[in-house]
Amino acid sequence: MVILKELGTPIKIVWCPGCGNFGILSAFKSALVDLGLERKQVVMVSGIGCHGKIVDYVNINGFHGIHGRVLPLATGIKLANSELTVVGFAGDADCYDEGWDHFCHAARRNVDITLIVHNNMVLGLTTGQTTSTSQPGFKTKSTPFGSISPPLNPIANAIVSHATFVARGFAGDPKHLQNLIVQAIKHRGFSYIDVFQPCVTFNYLNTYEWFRKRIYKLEDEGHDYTDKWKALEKSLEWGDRIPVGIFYKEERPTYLDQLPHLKAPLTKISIGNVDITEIMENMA
Amino acid sequence: MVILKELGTPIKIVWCPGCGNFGILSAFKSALVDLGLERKQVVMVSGIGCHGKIVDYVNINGFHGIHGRVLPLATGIKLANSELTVVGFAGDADCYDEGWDHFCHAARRNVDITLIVHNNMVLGLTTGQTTSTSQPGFKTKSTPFGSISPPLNPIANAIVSHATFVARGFAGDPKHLQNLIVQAIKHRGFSYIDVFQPCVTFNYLNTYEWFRKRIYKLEDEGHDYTDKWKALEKSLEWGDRIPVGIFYKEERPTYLDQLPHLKAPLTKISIGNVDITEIMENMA
Amino acid sequence: MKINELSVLIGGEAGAGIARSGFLFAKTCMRGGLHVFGTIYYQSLIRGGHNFYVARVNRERVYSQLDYTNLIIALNAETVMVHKNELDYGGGIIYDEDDIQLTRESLERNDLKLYPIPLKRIVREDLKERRLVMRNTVALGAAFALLQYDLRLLEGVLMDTFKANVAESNIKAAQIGYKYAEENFERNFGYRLEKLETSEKRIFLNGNEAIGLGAIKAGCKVYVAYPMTPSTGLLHFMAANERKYNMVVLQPEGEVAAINIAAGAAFAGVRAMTATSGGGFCLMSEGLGMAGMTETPLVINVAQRPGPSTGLPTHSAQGDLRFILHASQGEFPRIVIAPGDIEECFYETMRAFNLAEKYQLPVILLTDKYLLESQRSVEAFDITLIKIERGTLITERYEGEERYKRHKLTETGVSPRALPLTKGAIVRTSANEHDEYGFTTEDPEITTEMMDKRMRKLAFLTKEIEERNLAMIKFYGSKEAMATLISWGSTKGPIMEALKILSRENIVVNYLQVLYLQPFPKNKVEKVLDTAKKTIIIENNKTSQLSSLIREYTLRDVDHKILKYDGRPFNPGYLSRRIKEVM
Amino acid sequence: MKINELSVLIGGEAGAGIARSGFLFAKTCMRGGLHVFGTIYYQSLIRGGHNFYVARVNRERVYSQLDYTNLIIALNAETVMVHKNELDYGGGIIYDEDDIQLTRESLERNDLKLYPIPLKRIVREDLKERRLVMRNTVALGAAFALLQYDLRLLEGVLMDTFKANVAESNIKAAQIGYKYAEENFERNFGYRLEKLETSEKRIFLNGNEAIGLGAIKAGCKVYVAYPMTPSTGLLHFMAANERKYNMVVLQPEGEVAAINIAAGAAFAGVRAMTATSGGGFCLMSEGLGMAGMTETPLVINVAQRPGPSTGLPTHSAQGDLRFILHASQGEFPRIVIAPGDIEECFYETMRAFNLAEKYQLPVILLTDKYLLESQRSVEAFDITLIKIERGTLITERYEGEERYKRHKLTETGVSPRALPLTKGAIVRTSANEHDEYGFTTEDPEITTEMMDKRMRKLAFLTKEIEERNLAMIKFYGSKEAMATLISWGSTKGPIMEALKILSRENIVVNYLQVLYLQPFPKNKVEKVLDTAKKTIIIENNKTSQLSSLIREYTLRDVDHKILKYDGRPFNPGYLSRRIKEVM
Ligand SMILES: Cc1ncc(C[n+]2csc(CCOP(=O)(O)OP(=O)(O)O)c2C)c(N)n1
Ligand SMILES: Cc1ncc(C[n+]2csc(CCOP(=O)(O)OP(=O)(O)O)c2C)c(N)n1
Ligand code: SF4
Ligand code: SF4
Ligand SMILES: [Mg+2]
Ligand SMILES: [Mg+2]
Repeated sequence: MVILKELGTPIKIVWCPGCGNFGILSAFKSALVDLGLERKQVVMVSGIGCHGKIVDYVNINGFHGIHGRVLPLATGIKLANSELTVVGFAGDADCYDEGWDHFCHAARRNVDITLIVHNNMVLGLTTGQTTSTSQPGFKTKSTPFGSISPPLNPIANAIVSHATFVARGFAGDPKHLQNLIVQAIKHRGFSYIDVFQPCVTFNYLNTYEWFRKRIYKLEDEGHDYTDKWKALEKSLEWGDRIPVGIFYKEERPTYLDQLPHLKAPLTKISIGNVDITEIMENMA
Repeated sequence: MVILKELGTPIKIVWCPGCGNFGILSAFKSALVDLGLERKQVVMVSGIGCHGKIVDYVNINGFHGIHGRVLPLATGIKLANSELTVVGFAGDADCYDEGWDHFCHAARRNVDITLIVHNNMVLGLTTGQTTSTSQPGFKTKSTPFGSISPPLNPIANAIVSHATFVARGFAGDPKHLQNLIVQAIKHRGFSYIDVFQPCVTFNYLNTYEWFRKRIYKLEDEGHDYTDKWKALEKSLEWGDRIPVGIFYKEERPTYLDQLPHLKAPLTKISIGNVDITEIMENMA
Repeated sequence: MKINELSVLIGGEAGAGIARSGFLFAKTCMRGGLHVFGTIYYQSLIRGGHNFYVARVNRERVYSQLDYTNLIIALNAETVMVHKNELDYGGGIIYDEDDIQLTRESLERNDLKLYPIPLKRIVREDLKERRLVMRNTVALGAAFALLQYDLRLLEGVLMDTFKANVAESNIKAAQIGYKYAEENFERNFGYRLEKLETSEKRIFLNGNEAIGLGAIKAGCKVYVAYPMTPSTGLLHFMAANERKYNMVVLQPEGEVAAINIAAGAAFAGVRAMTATSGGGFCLMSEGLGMAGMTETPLVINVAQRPGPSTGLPTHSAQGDLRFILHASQGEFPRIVIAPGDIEECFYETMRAFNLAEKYQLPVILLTDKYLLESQRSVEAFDITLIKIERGTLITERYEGEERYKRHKLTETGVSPRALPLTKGAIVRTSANEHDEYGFTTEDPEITTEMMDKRMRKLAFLTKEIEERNLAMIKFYGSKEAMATLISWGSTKGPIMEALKILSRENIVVNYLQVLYLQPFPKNKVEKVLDTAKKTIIIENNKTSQLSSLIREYTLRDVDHKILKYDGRPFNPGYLSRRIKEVM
Repeated sequence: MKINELSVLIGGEAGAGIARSGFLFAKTCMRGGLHVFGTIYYQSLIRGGHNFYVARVNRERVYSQLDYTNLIIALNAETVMVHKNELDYGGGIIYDEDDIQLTRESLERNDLKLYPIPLKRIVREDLKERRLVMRNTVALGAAFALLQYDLRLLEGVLMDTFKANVAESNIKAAQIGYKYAEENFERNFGYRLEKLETSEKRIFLNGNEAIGLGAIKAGCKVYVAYPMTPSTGLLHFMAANERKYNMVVLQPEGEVAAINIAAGAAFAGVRAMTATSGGGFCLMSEGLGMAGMTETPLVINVAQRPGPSTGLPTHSAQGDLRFILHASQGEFPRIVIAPGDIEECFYETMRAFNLAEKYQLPVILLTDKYLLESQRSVEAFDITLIKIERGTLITERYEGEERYKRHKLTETGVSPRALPLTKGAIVRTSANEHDEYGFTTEDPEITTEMMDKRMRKLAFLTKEIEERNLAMIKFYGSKEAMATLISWGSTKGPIMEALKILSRENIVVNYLQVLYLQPFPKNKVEKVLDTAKKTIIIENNKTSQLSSLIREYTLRDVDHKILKYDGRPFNPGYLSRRIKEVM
């Protein structure tokens, strides 16, 4: 069982001071402790972006992949070794722009992995451009006259795409986030947390302040997260009041649950002596 | 103004007899006549799949593109020449699998193009595999033990992604479909019609019969397509009763509407004498 | 009378069961101890159009179709129109007299034998069947009657191929056809098939199936692919075997997902594979580079078809060699193997998995439609020939340094490979440049060291291959020859046949098959070039990509190029004529 | 005392305004009639880490940074620690005495001049500013005092760069710095800058801006790109100019969308462009093939950085040449141009658009981080040099055959290009193989004809280029030389400087720059090789990709290779030493 101080690595953290990523990092580490997992059991997967560096800051298994491909990578790892706990860390551009192809499909497929999206509503590492969750009018070097498209609503997309665990957290409230991460990892199936992650360098609009003024907790208002319809209603809420917490949760057989022939993790199946004579007989 | 018989081409139609694509083809041709468009004004774009062949069967401008990229191609064409009417024809695998990255973004962006998805819930041209709209349990050569994931709900995804015209048609009712196409093309902004298109060769489940038994028309039940919430409710309806017709429609400035500097189609802007001295002055 | 030398063409519309009938015919021949090659030509459409299957039967090993045919089974009129000129002297046509009116006069061929049979009427009236496709089996029965072959062999094949009740009606159809031909036609067809005794155990399969078998035997546990002709057959084969062989076979949302899922699975420790064709490979190329950088073992079957772009999706070409060799940004080691026949599809796939794991890099099997979708009778595979080798894999407990280094700098370039969940090891990698531990770095020295480390694997590999004497090239024919043919991949089949034709004409040529394109077997190729009197390269592409490689590596050009890029494979007769022209 | 020969290094953390300060310094030098080169080194992070800008100033044209520096402006301690050994004899360090304690003893360099300034204190106390970044300007002011340069030039640059109020406080900061240095330091710094009169109109810009200017001037109307270092600067430049130049500049959901949107726009008739780096180019490669097949004119800037995979995202490399030459399945003509300097970025971009439209194919500008993000003072571009040529474009009315043939077979391979909405033409194309009308086909003859047609364009193009004497290579130095250097792309800068160094040592070498990589200027390269005494190739990659091309095309190897693949460009001193070593 891991203790917090074992989770550090020798790598210097190079996020901007005050970056929301710190909140996610600490929430994740504490969640691992809460969950009583061992270091070797857990694999982190990340995309490319400021968020992606998180893999270097936690002393567990890690795959710092390419931009946009957190979900397929995490899926592959879990399929191969179902004894691993696999947690993906993606950016908003990473997951909602470049990697959007995978999102709704991962939700449908329900492989037992967790996805945490560092949603700072900006491309951070490429020095600040508009992403698909940027607010209308948001001015950046790629939209100097302001973004002109309404933002994507990944929470709603997840819900209508049959995701079985859909939540939103706030990097400015790591305790709350920690709890969400614990529940997400415990959840059997695809679990997804969109995390509001203030980018103190490039997102002049969606600051800690901005979020704090608007955010409220679904659990504080008695939201029933087993009610899909209510969840959808909540997912459309935006403006003065923005909900965080668990929107939706349901139990549904995972992808691997539905493959009855698999009795053990694939990595444990010996490959030294596969017998293909029967197929060859059929070809004779 | 085009007349129906001018819309034929010398190319032999090679869809299977009875294929739902015939209904889409005839509905589209009739819609062009209804709209009183000229042949040179309209550009068809298609992906790869049985549906993609439609470009060869209509005597108007056409770009038979690659698999999954109908939306970006159509977007580019419209951006370049806003005087063109651009209609994309995609397959379900084409648009909801391979090309899913573009779908929600096209909805948000609201470029004034029309997308018609030939949704036969199967990969047709590659001889029948499961797609993301295939029903659970659907058996094909790629899922011989039956599909194990719930189908994607593109209508719902479109609505929550700010699409301004969302409809569903049925290839078995070309008259109704024709009317939908007319309205979709008339609509300013991104208009999208998912068309149930029975694949008589590979989809043994979702047959004309299957659809006919379940389909009802939204307009027959007084659905108010300006009500987003109602639209969403309808989009989740599946099973014994499945709605067709317009789910949602709203007026919102198109992408180009929001570029006030563009007074003419880009293709009409002369490029012979662009003056860059001012930028150079700034660099001096 | 020719015995056991036959070429048959079965033609009709798409959807008319042409491929199936061809398969049945060919397999029936194999069951009688004959050698068979069969190949299918079809268009990118589902119904209508024109499909045909060509089966070549012989008492000796066969490697490709021929230029001509001896018997046409025409399931529509178009088949006769398109192929009548391919009929050799004395050839025959089986056709439905209710569909097609044929006379020797109208065909302008006095030599032909016409075998009209009321195929559809038989199905409807005699068999009382609604499935019109049964007429194919009637025709097959008739064909075997003309060929005086043992009908029980076909019956056996039908029994093994279909479910009981379907098999039964097919057997009836075959019998009726057989009888009809016996009763209505003279025994004057110039070709006969005779059963041969053989102790060789043979199987009949295509390239996709051979690769699938190799993958299963090699212990592939995760197969992820999005359908794309001509690789789709492999997906179907793997999916059909998912449960029996404890695999996960997944068709994801596209090729980008496919390669990344496969890479994730490989990183976690199973043997993983994907397959696609050019357009899909484009989308995979970024993931390929990631596998290269993270030293993740992956096997990819890239199934060529004519490009550029969507091109001719159901036809064959060899236009992607250079692309595959250089795909993805930056420089990293990869292995590219181009099997040339069914046997190589099997054995090289097994080898590919070993190489991928031993050297921790992506291995590409570069194939094409003609190879993957042509069927051949081959000797059942020797499953003892290639042992599973997993290199430096560590699964239980890592006993090395206190902190495990996934990318440890070693002399060979290969690092010990612990898996996540291995005791004593935290496993970390990065698609960014990284240090030995897998932490991302931008340090110029480490960058240089890591590039050198990765590239060193190729040298190590080349050395090992040479030491173990694994075939990176193959050489056929005598050392002394008037010319040396050079090729890669599926052109091997027609070339092997062309060699036979030429040798019958006493023209002695030999043949260099380049099996490994990367690492390129420079020394071995050079040695062959050193003694070659004249070199003739044969490729299914426009720019002769193999000769560009030969130029690049050996600084020599080949003397002649025979290129074909119309989507169709070479026929051996045509090829031998072209060879003679340039000699 | 050295006058107008100076190298300055400004270093500090990411986010400390290093690039901006370097720009201000360099531009101030240019305004005084001096030549400047500036380049920025930074890491893939936003705050912290170590960034530095190197500015090289001279009375003569300069092409790259040097190996050493004369003055360091250290905005943190790390800058001194990392770079002190790069200081040439007698160099100076400007630093904040409150942050860093420096003595000649601790630096072990008696020759150095130390200029401690309380930068932050001045900002806080004298300027009463909260924006600490102003200290940079204080330091710049001080630097110009030491260099005895006219401060008004810096004031002018500040005025032109910032908004009025920001400019004002910066000017104040510069003045205070200037004064502080004048008052506190002896006039003993061994370097001085002096204004020079020049009639040449100069501009200061980097490669991305030069390409952007070229694109705008060429009439690019749709620019679509997803951010990716080091191409992102071009996106920013185009976005900033979207309104003024009547363009649509769009950042879509990814690179797959980007290239397809650009292709759609080009098909509809505007000049369209996209840019990316390796990983993004992987994702574009399928669209590239589609452009090739549909004969759609496209211009793509592929901005290299070290791979494989994500590699070193903010550094420089030349590892993608072979990939770019062969990307996408099948064979189709493309043009690949590798500009080597700022001027070529501009002119070759303009040319790229002309070539793309004239020959109806994709044109790739193959660049890299070092070229795109380094700045140089150059003569203002001659906008009359390259005229817009749109080839066979028809926009109003098509007057040819009754039924327009988008892919008409012609002798040159180029077809008349009507646009949708052209009267008398229905415009149709297909990513499948197609006939002249653009209808999909699988016919073997048409397939062959169409492949030949498309590939014919390359021959036509090569002929035209030769007739018009467009430079596909450039040659520098005298014909008679002890050795010939060969390179492509951004290595040009350091090589030009190395030539100067060598010639000062009376070592005569000349230099062949290969500007067009495809079509490869075989004859021209061969001619140079014919007379070269010894050839030395210089590349920023591991496998020497240009020499593989030379081998492939000319069947000759180069004599020596100088390769560097640590993400950093060559410095000219180092390079000239390596050249001497192999000579
Ligand atoms: C295929 C590809 N395209 C573009 C990039 C360049 N790139 C690096 S990080 C990044 C996105 C950063 O945005 P986000 O995912 O939101 O992460 P953040 O930095 O905000 O955490 C991009 C586009 C890349 N690495 N790969
Ligand atoms: C990148 C890429 N991957 C795969 C293919 C192979 N392919 C051809 S058509 C097709 C899909 C057909 O399904 P759908 O889009 O639903 O069209 P339908 O045939 O059902 O009309 C696929 C996967 C391709 N052409 N390109
Ligand atoms: S740029 Fe933004 S997201 Fe990136 S480290 Fe800085 S604050 Fe965080
Ligand atoms: S396979 Fe299905 S979708 Fe394709 S043409 Fe036939 S019926 Fe239509
Ligand atoms: Mg972000
Ligand atoms: Mg479909």
